[in-house]
Amino acid sequence: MKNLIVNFIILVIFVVTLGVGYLIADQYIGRAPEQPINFSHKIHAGTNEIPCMYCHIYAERAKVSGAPNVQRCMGCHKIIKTESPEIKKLAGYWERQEPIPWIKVHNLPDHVDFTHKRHIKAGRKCQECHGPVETMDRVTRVASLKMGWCLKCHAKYNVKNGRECWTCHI
Amino acid sequence: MKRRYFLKFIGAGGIGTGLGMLFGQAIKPPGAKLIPYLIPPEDVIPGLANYYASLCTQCPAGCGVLVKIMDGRAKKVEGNPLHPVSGGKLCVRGQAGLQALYNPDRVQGPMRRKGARGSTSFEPISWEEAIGEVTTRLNDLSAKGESDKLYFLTPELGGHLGKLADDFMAGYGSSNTIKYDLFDYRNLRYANRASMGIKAIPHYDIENTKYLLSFGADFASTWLSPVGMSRGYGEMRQGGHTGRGKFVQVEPRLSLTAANADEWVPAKPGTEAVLALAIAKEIVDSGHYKGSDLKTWKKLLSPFGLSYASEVTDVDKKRIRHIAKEFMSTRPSLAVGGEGISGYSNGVSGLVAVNILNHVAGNLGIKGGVQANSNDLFGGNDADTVGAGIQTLINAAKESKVGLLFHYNNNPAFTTPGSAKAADALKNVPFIVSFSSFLDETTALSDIILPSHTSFEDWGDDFTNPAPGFQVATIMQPVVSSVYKTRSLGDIFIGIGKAVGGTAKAKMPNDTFATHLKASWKRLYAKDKGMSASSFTFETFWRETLARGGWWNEKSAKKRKLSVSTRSVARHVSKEPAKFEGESSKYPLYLLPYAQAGHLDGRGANIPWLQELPDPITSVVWDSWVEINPKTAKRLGVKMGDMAEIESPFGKVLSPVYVYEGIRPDTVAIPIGQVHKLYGRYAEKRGANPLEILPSTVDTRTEVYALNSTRVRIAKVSRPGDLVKMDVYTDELGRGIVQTVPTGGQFKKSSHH
Amino acid sequence: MENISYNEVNEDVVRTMTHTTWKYWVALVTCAVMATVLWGGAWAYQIYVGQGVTGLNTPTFWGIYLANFVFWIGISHSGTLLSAILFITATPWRRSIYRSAEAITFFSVLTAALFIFVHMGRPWNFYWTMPYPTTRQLWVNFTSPIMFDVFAISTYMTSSVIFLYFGSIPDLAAVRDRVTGWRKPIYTYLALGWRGTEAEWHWLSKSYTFFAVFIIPLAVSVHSIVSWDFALSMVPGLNKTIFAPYFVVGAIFSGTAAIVTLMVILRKSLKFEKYITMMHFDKLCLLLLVMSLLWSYINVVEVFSDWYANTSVENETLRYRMFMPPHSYMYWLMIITNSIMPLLFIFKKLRTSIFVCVVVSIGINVGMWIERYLIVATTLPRKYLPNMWHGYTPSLIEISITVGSFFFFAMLFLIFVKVWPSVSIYEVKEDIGIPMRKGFKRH
Amino acid sequence: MSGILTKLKDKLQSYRVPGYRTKFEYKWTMVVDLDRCNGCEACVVACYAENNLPVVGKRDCDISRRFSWIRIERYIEGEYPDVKVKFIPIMCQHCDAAPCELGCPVYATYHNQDGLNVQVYNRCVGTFTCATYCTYDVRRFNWFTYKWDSPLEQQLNPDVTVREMGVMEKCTFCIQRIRVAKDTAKDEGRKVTDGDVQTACMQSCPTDAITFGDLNDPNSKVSKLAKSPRRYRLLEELNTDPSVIYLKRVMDEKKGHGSSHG
Repeated sequence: MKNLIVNFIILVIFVVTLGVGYLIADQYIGRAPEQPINFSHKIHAGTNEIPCMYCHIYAERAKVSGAPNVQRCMGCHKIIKTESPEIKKLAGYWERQEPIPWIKVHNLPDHVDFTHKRHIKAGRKCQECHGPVETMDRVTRVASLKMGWCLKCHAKYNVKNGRECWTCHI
Repeated sequence: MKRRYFLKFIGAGGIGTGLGMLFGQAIKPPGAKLIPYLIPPEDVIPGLANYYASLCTQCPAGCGVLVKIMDGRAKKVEGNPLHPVSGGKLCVRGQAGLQALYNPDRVQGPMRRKGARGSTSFEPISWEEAIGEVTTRLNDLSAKGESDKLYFLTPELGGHLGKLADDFMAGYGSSNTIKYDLFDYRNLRYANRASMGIKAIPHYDIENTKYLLSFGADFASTWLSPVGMSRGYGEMRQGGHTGRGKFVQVEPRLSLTAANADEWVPAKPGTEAVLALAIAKEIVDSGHYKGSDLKTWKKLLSPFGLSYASEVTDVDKKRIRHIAKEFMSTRPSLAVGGEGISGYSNGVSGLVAVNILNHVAGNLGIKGGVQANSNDLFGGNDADTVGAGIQTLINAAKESKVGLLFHYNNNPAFTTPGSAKAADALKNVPFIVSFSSFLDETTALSDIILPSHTSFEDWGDDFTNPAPGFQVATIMQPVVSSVYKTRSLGDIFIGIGKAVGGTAKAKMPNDTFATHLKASWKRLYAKDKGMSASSFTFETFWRETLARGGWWNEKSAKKRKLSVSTRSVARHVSKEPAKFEGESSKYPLYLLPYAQAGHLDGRGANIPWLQELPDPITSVVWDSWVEINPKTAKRLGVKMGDMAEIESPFGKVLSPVYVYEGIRPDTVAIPIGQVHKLYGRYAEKRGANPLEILPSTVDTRTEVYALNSTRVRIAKVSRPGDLVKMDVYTDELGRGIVQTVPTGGQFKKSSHH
Repeated sequence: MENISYNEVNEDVVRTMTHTTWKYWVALVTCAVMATVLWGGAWAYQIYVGQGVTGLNTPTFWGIYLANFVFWIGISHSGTLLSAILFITATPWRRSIYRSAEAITFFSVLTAALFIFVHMGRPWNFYWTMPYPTTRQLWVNFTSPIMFDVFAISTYMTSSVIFLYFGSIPDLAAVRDRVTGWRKPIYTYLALGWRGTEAEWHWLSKSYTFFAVFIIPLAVSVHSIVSWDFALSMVPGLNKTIFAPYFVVGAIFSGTAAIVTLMVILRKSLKFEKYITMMHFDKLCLLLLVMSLLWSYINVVEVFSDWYANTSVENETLRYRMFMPPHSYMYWLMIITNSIMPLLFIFKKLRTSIFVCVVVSIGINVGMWIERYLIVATTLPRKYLPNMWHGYTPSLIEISITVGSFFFFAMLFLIFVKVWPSVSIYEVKEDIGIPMRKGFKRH
Repeated sequence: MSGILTKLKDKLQSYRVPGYRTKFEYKWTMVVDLDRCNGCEACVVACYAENNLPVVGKRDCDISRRFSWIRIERYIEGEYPDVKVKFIPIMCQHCDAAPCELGCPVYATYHNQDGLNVQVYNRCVGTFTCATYCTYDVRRFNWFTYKWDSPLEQQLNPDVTVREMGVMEKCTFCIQRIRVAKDTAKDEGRKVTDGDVQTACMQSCPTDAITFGDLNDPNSKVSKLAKSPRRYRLLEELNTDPSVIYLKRVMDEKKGHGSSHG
């Protein structure tokens, strides 16, 4: 009898957590999907100290920061390290005039109206949300990007209207 | 709890989560993609909107629009605030143009007919093949020496595209360009040319008038230039400082425009011209008219005595006199004649009568009256003359005089009266080439489809007609890359022209329509002093023009004297009211088919927004209806929503009944635009098409079908109706929802500020 | 009840729990299947496709689900409230019926609560209506009558369950001592080790009295709060000051009628003629008569105040409800069943006729359901702007869920009579004569 | 004890919107001149285009589930030939004392500091209370997950959330445009000025019947129009304190006007 109950509870827990796991499969801290090109932020932003906004050119001006355009990549890699297999992949995309299908590591649902511009203008560092990207070989998610996480920071910096719903949701 | 169990639970949870995540990662898409630009466009910031000025082609009015572009997609169409006609505003059809661009039922590339004519069975082919095939046909025709058997059926093509098409036709050796649109104001142009000697449609200055007398002009929804005229209407009502303009509408059915009028005069259908002339006679008789030709006017108008007019028009004598008195004593006043007066068998006469009325009241060529438009930018010529009409084409097709037909963007199989049998006539044409972007009834008859761009994908320009007193040229530029494998109509012509060779090739100096357009504008720039004065070089001028949306120069407005002489109008004035087909004993009700706000001549029917937009008056959605006065409905035993059969001598249609107080008891009205057999998923198989039961009566002077030219009878049908109207209750019940102040009170109260 | 022995009571009650006929199983399986299919299936479909499967529309956002919700909340007022009031007023005829009545309370509150979820657009987010601290720093709106509902109903449900359970402990112990097999451990657990000592009786009596006192204002407030869902709006026909008493009276009215109906069934099927006697029906029917008169009075007041106000909006609501089919049929049927038929109970002879009792009480329940239905279905379609007026017709899904709820309720009750002593053993014994515990005064 | 109470009160209030029903920074207001409005419904299509409103089809229209956030109501009076048709565009009135805000249990609809009645889609649980309480019937519910036939979805405005099933929505006074205007103003270090924000309906209205702006700014167009002697507000007797001001239509309502001359 007792075993039956215990087994039942185990089953329930298993099913529920299975569902939870399925739901968070693409939005957990530590998510680091494999990218079409094995791009290393560590080399670019870390070793070579290229500023973030040299490549993510829209971050200051728009909601999205923008993945670097392929032309920008090729600007350097026409000459630098052209023989490396990853760069060859990049060159392949460029020759085919095909954009690189990067996979989003940080993705927000449609009902969140997040803007990079305001955060950059308020003086926030990219690393505050994206983590020490300059040390990552493959970009890994370091923040939950959940509402509570946003609010914690808004409270910390005492953002005007920082806890208003319509600040982020319209 | 025992520790053993606890561990088990934890274990189950851990394994569950892990498996769930693995499972999720395995079957979920690997997350949204982040697609960068290959080369970033200079002026585009992702997520921020860019606005490009362009031209609206949803109706012939030619409003300048701004298209909001985000991330390469057109998001919204708005009026161009700089544009003198649209002034930042836009009507329902203009805004819904987006859904024509992104319509799922567009023709997605060139296609060749596979099955029988009209069977809609087409196979996709490549552009080269398509143009090759058309070229072969053209060469075959010219080899036989039958170049003039090529016909080009098109709506009015504005600006340089029209010119290019004309060049092509001329180069090929055919003069048969047939311009047709169900509502293309040929009567108006003809009447104005006949009575006032102007070819372009004049500017009706509603904005500055103080008394507007409209004969069936539904300018709030469809007539002429709804946006421009509505802007004028708003200013007439509340924009002025000297008082609110009065507005009287004469028509048998209370249209959207009439609903806004201070007075509605439901004259008997077909007698509006008589009413206009009776008012004119009152004005002349009262001594208001001071012209030297007073006597001839008196003579011309003498048959239109009050008692005769009152008897014919069913409008009280006192009322006619009152309108006449107000019309001449309120300065400036303005009379306009719309589809409601031009749509009769003697439509031209009606419009001439309106011009006479304006003339005798002294409204021609003044601010707040009728203003002639200056010459257009092509130089010298007024925009348009009235050429051969659709009936010519139908007759030619019937007599097998059409060897090859080019067809673009109008739909005569749908928009001509049923008894004109346009579709049958077109089936006689051996080969039809369609440039339409939608598979409508006419395009389905074609043998090959070379789909052209919609206005958002194409270059072009239009010399707005009617212009607001000065010439307005609006530029259309591609704002999005083409959604499907379509091509610019100009490019198609250039391609065919070059392939055909000969004179046609010689007439095509440029490789693409875009360069052709720019080159043409360069010539205009060189010629026009205003343009060359506005900027230093052509390049800057062109850039500014594209940014501005076109070229217009308010200073170029020239006052031009206008007048109507008795000699020119005498032969157009007739005492008889318009004729209606059908015995009045057998067919007791007048039929008024009218353009519906959303669909115009049916072109808007494939746009879901417009289908779901309640009709401004009846609030019906996704359907059409027949409007019947409650008294008549009671007599016929029909209720709101019942199905009724409307029968004319030429056929019958089924339509749900809409019982409406705002229509004469001897009249019924059906909106045009529904019941497409083919035109995409949103348009097909709904409503009734009144055109099917119309006679093919044309005003012989203009080849315009008289829409209001038959009587009908109505019988109830036992089939249940499925009328869906949004306003189930239209009684305010004294709740003060729409509050009013009397016309006298407003300016007295507010005069102090 | 003087001629029943203690042992008989024990035997009779436990027999109902241990001896099961095939008829019971047929009834239970039918109810379970129907509840699953009609309610569960339809609800699952609704969750998957969306609320669009209902007949709800733009002015009429509340429909049959809300009517059902109010109806079941109303039914819930039978048991616990009645039981508590009768306990405090020390009315002796309460004893043989109160246990089932309290069960009715619990089950109908449960059904009603489920209807809230059925009615929600996104039921999977139901927990957002709970005020719990979250990292998202979200809070709930305490001014919303819906929030009042959340608290009132959860409190009411909890209290009802405790009230029912406390009153049952000695009986559960009695059952424990008489059953064998797999039932034994369950009842051992449920009886909480009751031994029947003096101290146990004392504390049980204390706590039971406390809950009886506590639950009366709670029950009254619950239905008042439910009425405020409507009355706090500005919808003509809903924003009535009289709504709170109207709802409470209506609730007790419908609840009592439900008890009468169920008692007849219980008496028949479980052979409880000895315990549920004609005297009980007589008293309950008297109560019904009183409630009917009260209900009619309030109804007249409501109509009168609308009529007296004589505004366009009030008139329209009245006209729509009273004179426009199909609602007018329902309205006048409701008047017949709720105001006129109960007048039969003026005569004692009719009060003690099982047939009349059943007919009238079922009539009252139908009438009360109609009342709740009309409250939403005749006011919301006629709000302030006539242009947006639009009638409401329940869809098949809604009707299916409504019917399913009755099966669901019946299923719960059927399970209840098998697992719970449906007549209070110890209190019936009090009626039989010998005081069970020291200091207990017989009424 | 009182210290704890004060703390608790502060805590509770901190969840509540500060500035609720006090003076707002902006007071967005719409003025609709009924004498200009000719009922052409350009505003309706503009709203569909701007706010990603789905098209629901004939069957759902039949049971009054059309989505338009702004609608033209028409009231027809009189008998032939003295027929008067009156138009009134009705959108969310953004009441300062909004009945809907009272009803929502989860603050999915509440008043923001600009005097707007905000609807937070992702907080909505779908109790329908707000829509039931709304005296103007302006709220719309996502009965289904609405689909756009491809490629019509390419037109969707990325600034506006595409709502999911089970969520209530309504006119937002084009809050996304207000946001853009504020964003620009912030960059330029100034307040939003008159004319910076145009709602979609206002922008399209050919007769200029709709004006939108900040009532707190005494020089704005709406402030001036709001003083008009023709001013009234819809169902003002309900004391919902709407932010939409209507200007009365100029019209002779006395019976038989038309035939008095005839």
